[in-house]
Amino acid sequence: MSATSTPTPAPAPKTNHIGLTVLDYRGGKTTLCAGCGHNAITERLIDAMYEMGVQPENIAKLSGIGCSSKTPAYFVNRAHGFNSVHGRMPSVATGVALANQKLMLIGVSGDGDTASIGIGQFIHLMRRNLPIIYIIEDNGVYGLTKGQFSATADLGSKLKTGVINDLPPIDTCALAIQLGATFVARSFSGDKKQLLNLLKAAIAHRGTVMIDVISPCVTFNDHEGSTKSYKYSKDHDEPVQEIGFVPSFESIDVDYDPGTTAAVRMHDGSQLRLRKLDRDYDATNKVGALTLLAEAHEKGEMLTGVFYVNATAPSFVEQLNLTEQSLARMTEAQVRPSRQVLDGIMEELR
Amino acid sequence: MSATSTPTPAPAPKTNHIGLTVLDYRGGKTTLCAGCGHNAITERLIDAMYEMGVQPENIAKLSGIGCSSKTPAYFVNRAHGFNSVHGRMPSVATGVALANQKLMLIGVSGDGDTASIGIGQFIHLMRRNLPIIYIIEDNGVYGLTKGQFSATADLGSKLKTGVINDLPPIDTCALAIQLGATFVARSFSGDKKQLLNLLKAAIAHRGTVMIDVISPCVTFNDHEGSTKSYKYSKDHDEPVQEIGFVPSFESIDVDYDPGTTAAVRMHDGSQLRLRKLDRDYDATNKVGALTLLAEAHEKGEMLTGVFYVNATAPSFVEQLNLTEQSLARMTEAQVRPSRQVLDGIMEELR
Amino acid sequence: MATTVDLGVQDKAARTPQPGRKINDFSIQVATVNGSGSQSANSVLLRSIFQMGVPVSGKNLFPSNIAGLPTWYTIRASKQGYIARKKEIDFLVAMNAETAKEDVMSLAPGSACVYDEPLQLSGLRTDITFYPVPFDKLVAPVCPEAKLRRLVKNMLYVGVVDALLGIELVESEKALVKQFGKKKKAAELNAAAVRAGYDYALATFTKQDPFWVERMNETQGKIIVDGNSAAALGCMFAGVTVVTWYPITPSSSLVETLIDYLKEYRIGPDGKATFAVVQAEDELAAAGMVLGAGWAGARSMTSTSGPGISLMAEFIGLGYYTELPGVFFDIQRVGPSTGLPTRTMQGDVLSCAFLSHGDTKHILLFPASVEECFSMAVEAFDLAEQFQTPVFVLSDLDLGMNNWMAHPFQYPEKPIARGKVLDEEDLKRLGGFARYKDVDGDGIPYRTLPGTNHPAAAYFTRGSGHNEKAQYSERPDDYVNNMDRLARKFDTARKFVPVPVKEVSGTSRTGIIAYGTTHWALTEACDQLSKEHNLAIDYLRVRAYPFNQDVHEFIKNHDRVYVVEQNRDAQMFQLLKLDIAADQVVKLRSVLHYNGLPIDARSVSDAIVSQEAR
Amino acid sequence: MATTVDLGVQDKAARTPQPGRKINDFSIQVATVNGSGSQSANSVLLRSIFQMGVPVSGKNLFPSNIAGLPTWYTIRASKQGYIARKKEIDFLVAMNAETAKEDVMSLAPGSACVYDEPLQLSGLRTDITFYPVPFDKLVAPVCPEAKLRRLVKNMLYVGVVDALLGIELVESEKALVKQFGKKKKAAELNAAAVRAGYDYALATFTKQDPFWVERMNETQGKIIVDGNSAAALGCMFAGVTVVTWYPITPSSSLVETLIDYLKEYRIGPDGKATFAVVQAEDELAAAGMVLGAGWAGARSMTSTSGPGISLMAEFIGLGYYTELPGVFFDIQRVGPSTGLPTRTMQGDVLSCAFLSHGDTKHILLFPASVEECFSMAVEAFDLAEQFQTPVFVLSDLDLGMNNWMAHPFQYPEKPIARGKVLDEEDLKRLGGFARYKDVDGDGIPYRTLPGTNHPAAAYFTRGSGHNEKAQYSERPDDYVNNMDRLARKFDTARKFVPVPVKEVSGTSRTGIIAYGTTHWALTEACDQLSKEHNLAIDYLRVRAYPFNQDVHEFIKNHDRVYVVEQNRDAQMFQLLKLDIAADQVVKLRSVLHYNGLPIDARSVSDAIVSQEAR
Ligand SMILES: Cc1ncc(C[n+]2csc(CCOP(=O)(O)OP(=O)(O)O)c2C)c(N)n1
Ligand SMILES: Cc1ncc(C[n+]2csc(CCOP(=O)(O)OP(=O)(O)O)c2C)c(N)n1
Ligand code: SF4
Ligand code: SF4
Ligand SMILES: [Mg+2]
Ligand SMILES: [Mg+2]
Repeated sequence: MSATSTPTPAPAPKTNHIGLTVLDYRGGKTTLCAGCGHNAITERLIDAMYEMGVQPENIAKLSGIGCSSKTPAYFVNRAHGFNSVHGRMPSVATGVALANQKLMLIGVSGDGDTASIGIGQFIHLMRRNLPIIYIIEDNGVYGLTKGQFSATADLGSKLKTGVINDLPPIDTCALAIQLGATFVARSFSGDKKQLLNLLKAAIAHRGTVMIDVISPCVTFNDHEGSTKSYKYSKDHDEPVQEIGFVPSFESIDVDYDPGTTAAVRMHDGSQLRLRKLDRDYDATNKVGALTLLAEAHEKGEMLTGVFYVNATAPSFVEQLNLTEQSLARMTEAQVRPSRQVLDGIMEELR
Repeated sequence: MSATSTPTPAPAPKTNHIGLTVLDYRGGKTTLCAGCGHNAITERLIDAMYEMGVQPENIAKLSGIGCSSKTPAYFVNRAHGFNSVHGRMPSVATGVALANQKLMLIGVSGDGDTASIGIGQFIHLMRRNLPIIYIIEDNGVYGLTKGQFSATADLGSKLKTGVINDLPPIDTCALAIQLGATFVARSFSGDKKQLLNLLKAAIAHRGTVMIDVISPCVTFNDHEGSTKSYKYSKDHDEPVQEIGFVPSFESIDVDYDPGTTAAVRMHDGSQLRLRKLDRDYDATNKVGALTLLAEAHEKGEMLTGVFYVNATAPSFVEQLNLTEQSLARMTEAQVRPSRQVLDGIMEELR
Repeated sequence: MATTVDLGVQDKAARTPQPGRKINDFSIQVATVNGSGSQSANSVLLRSIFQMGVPVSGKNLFPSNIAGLPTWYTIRASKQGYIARKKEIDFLVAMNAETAKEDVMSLAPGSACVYDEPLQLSGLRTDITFYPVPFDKLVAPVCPEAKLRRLVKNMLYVGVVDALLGIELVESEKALVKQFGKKKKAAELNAAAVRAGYDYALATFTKQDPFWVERMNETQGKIIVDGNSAAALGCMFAGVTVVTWYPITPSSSLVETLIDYLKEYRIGPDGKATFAVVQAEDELAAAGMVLGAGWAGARSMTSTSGPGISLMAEFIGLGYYTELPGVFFDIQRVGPSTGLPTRTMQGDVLSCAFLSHGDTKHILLFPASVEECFSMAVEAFDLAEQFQTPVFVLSDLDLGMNNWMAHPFQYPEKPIARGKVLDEEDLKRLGGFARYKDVDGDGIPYRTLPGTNHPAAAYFTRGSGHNEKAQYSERPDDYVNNMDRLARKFDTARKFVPVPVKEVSGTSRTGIIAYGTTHWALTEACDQLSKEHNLAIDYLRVRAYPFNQDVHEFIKNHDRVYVVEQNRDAQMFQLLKLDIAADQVVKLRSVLHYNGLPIDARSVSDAIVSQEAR
Repeated sequence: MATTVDLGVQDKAARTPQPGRKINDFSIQVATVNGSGSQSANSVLLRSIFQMGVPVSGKNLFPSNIAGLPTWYTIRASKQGYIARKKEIDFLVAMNAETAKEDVMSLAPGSACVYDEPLQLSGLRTDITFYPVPFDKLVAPVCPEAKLRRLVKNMLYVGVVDALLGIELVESEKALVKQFGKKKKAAELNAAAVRAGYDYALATFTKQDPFWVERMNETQGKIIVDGNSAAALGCMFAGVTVVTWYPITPSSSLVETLIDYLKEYRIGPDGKATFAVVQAEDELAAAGMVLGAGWAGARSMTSTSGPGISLMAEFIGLGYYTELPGVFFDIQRVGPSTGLPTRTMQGDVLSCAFLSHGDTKHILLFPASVEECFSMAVEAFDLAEQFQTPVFVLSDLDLGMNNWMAHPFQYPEKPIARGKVLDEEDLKRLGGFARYKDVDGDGIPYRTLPGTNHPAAAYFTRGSGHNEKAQYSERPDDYVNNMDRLARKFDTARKFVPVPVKEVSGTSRTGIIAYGTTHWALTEACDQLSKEHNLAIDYLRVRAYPFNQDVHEFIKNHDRVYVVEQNRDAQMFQLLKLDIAADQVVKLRSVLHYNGLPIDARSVSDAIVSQEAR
């Protein structure tokens, strides 16, 4: 509560490269449960926006319905936000992206919001490679409706009530890659460093970023027998690589060993650095990515990291050959053809 | 027209092993365009039902909306049919399967009906491994609304109007396998033998059979530049194996060479025989199947055949631990608990 | 233990009878935060009063999140048996720092307030009685396990309130046992807490406020249950076989309770289920499954709330036009859109009545009580199959999620009615049938089920135009005939849906029409009107749409008819306006309540008095 | 070539003036199968008559499939300028074996029939004139390419009809050029066919029937266009920037035409598009995109038909409650469900008016003509942004897909109205704003667009409860205030929506209310009523919901008001009943037509005459 009632005044607040303090990226007070994984993701989003120096007014926050979908109200109050309807955020986001291509879209969804009711719109958004950072705050349950299984719940996962899930989980990352998303990753709300770097790289990407973040629900799915609990996730989190990020506004000649590390040049010139761990994994190979996830699925592994990235593919907005200026800002002169045009058409219809 | 007005009387009509003639599997007269791929699929369905000796009254025909979805009216008039709403046949089928597990469900859909508006329900049906033969009559366009691209249209495919498709196609087979369907194949309406054997094996399967049948639309998508035309399909059809089928009621000791042919024992005891062609492909390996399709997708190959089969996985209906008798046939005594039960509950609430 | 009752506060009180005593006629409000476990404490308090034989009702006002936000639970004791919400709070238990001040300031003079000592509220006002309680100090000794204290703390106020209001401790102890059932340890721990609060109050306070609970005999043989559980029971006893759902507040608990009951009472001798439940991917799918199952012969249902109803619009039109049975519960919450998901309203009446594009009309049932949640659930399945059409049961959050005092439910006497279904035998006899033919002149055709083993059994169901034989048709005459028959069928329903309930003096020229949960404020309001303004007003409670002849009669027989309901747009008023004879329309007047709180009697009587004045 | 006109049939006719001649007042029906290419032949025929200066209308009655099923195209020539459908067919061109007999049998005595010789229809009746034509024999010589003959064959009947009715060949040739545009070869090939048919008829037949087309000057400067193209033009000139859609008959052609126009006229100097079009995955997505785009500041729209409207229900509620602009075209077809996708109806009025759960009301516009499809499209975008709410334009299949004669469209004189949007400058001046505050007392709040570069610009949009500052709120007062303001806003709209069109004598006590395409049957019916029954009836055409004051006045000023519409449930009648003063309701009477065919004048006048008799 103190967060809103008495903001602790810092002497000379640190600022980012556009001169804003981290407070400029703050949102309203969270109404989620204490310890909810979603709150941690909110914090990382604030940090990432701040560190990347994103202009708050250029952000558009979008979500569906759910505890996760409430979070856009908890970060960057200086950005417009839209908490739409359950499972349909992708279409709303598409409209926003078309109306104003200058905006940076952040879509926050839940596993229920995305994988159950929303899977259709999710698939078609991925297919369009719409420029957006699409985050699934994935706890395997419907939090806001008190803990029913969602479609990402793992086989055999158990509810507090003892009910066992006997349907296979939907791997949103595999789907996203298969369908055309160009930056696909999985993380864990408990892994600050990985998530922060992922988000910074996401901000540097142009096209659909889809990040499935395992985000435990402390109230309904954090118990023994759950495969989305803090404990289970900590124990099973297996990063496919170590993620580093060098933003465009920092000197990227901080060198690295190409033998152990692959560097991907992002759309804005930043660099995503993927350092090998146990396996030698190429995140730019789509088939490899799909095979990796299929195998992990069979073995029941929980892999995290960047599974696939294609920093050059054209986004949906580019494909539409839109004029520079955003459509929302068009003047009458630009959008209403002349009287002559109408007369000409009328002539043809005579 | 003659089809309905004057059915040609055969002298002593051939009958199948339940004593029915092929006429018993006929449907109403088609109202589709002459040459439409869908009509060929309808013919194969009739042959398959007849040859497998399925009791017509035990079939339930289901569909969404589209030219393809009209076809259930054109086969097996002796079976109940339900032409529901656009893209939502899977949910209707699920209800039917639960109400009467004894029925054999045949769901016919189109690429628009399934991959566009219906992708959400499609995904969740696959995930449940609902016992149904789900056929996509795939022509890459919306036929009934006069030829707009659907979500299975290939990149670069051209419409008569010259419009080029610039969104990646959705591979319904890859999705089905990834999500949990247990018999997944692709065929071409022009390949009688392959399609017929596939359908017979499908009838022998218990669980979700998903067959994507390339089925050219002669009116809107059969021209130069289309990747779903008869010509293109004939030229590019690349079977991953040769498909043979030995029904349970025939002696299955017609032998074969295990070196070149893999035999899969289906749920009803029939045998699906997959003879190697150029590649050595194992249709029982899920990861392999997904990799194969991912590669084909990258290369733009049009593979046909059985991509994945798991003849033993439990279907959704089995998982529900339903009583033998179908729910639709329950008596009052079976479904209305006794007066004592109510009194007992009332007592607890005192 | 019962001896304790004779001591302390109550005893003093008993010895010195005060004139101004308010007995069994006041409301208690517990202000806390959700997720703090106060729910069970509140239920125990409710049950304790109930077990004292005093008519009681409880209303939970909770936020649309999971934990940490303000929640108010109001318990009303009423010797007259009024169980509607009462606006004024007489006795406040202030546990929530965030709202304590506002809660206290909104109290009427003369009321009382128990509060968590650190909140220091006593200074706020001089015209009410304060009882500060150091809950944290008290909880420590009774609850050694620190992390349980947050929960147990709540039981302390139960004890305090018991002592101050004269609720017998033993009743709270009984209630605790019922509450925690098998969980013995929990029950004991909490009992200790109640006791501690009780003892503290006895030892510390001298009763200042006038509020007392005294034993009555008005709850004998009654039960306490919420509307969703009651509806769930109704569905089970209706013989439901296919249940589909997608979670949504305030509907979820209906299906969740149903699942529990089915698992317990609907497993056949073979150890197998005589039911199937599917958690669908969304409401469109849930609706499609219901119709598919209904088509194939199951008794199928789903339950949802406003947003789900909107998503089902296309499927409901299919159900109407292809004539498929299915029961659709709408536990109404505050719209439009997401609205206030944890507040109550009667706001989906119009959208359900005409749901879907084109010319469509649907049968609606309006339960007002938990008894009707049970009985109408049973009726709904019969109506759906008899009329081969989707049937809506419009409950609401107040009815569905709150606990209500009620008479035990009556076991359904009528056998299950499956409607006009032809089986093998019938077809042998008839040789065949025409799916959409009006054989009996009531607009209701005959159907067969898939799997019926007769060559003439099959027919083709389609949402597109069809003739009597269910063949595809675009013929103008086929279309009109079919649509006219559907209209006829809907008209037939007027005679079969639940008839309205009337309280008619025969002399009054003024009438009131209400439905659903509005009923409870109504009965009380009618008493207020006759007692305080001696306005004798007749009352009719609509229980279904399309309207039964009695509804038309009632309006005919009065000069003025007030339609009282809980929405902004007077939705029932509008339905009536559309249905009644044109010359009757002038009689209708509207009384509306739509702030999301259950309607109260005073709002109604005030509104009517002022309109009568005109 | 024009010389030919002076020869043959017409010439003979000219020389021997017959008394019983029916000039420029009859209807032609071409019966064929769809996909046979008869469409262009029919358009040429229509245009030919149009170019003769004779008022004409064409209605295509086609099946819901792609090829091979019966199709009827009716062309009505009317010197009085009546362009509604006429029930009776005077001149039949029978090309379809499947329906030929039924088509002939349903003709009125004295009518004529051109038919494909092999059909041998002449024997069927003695009371009509038959003109058998050996189309296959005739087509071979003019069309060497065998596989083109099926198509070209149709042009032959154009020639035959020209000759028999006295339509100048040169007009058909002009029409052909317009029809085939750049496709020179096709034009010539078809011209030859027309000519062949013409010559054959001249050489073979002696005119027996009384039907003639004679030159008039009634179509001077007029255009021919379908409603969907007109609406598409309206959208383009309204400055639409984001278009989303999902194909559905009869709506698809609106967006498909719009795409063509946008590609031609809305590419900026930089060669880049000032618009975005998305083919969505379904109607839910299409609606979501429209609202998202509207929220972000685009002028956004979609077009659909009944089933799509039902699927949009949830999103429309969101748009209403969060107050987002968006234009939704509903090209109505016959429901419920899939219904008759290629037939016309006014059946979505009620569902659109109250679309979505909870208390919702929406602005509806009802274009009656292609001119209004254009002008109301423009108005719809202004209204949507001025009132920050979804606006529906309810056209129908008859208006949208048929060709109509019309006056050239007026260039929009009013500048584009973007409504109450605050930009950087405004915010600097004001320092901030409250998104949902009723600053001006009209119920319409102010909004900002995402990306507005001012720290106070941002607000949070949600479908859940909110206060004036757009903060989350569950407070009863916040909810009520907001809902009351929304109701106020809707009321304000009454004064801004298109006013009704009235034809009032001032003396008549009887009135008629109609809307949309029903208008055309109405004007004709009014003439019939006054001529044949000298009933002078006043007429008001509703053009929008909520109803403007004039509508209420009109009803007040008459004793009886007939509401004429094309649906079963009298949907506009019901909307009026709900909106007008209670004491006015008795005046309303309903006239309905709902067989899927466009309404005709005779049905209306007959119905009114019989009701007047009561
Ligand atoms: C159409 C519709 N159906 C159902 C609901 C009820 N509902 C609200 S949130 C939710 C699920 C949320 O789950 P998830 O997306 O995983 O979010 P979480 O709460 O777990 O973060 C549901 C079913 C709704 N708001 N709208
Ligand atoms: C809700 C809804 N939206 C749109 C339509 C219009 N519609 C009918 S069929 C169809 C597409 C059919 O395409 P597909 O499934 O590929 O079938 P095909 O005709 O190609 O065989 C559409 C969009 C509809 N019937 N219902
Ligand atoms: S219920 Fe679960 S998901 Fe929702 S806020 Fe609480 S912890 Fe988070
Ligand atoms: S339009 Fe295409 S899909 Fe439809 S029937 Fe004709 S050929 Fe088949
Ligand atoms: Mg979740
Ligand atoms: Mg298709």
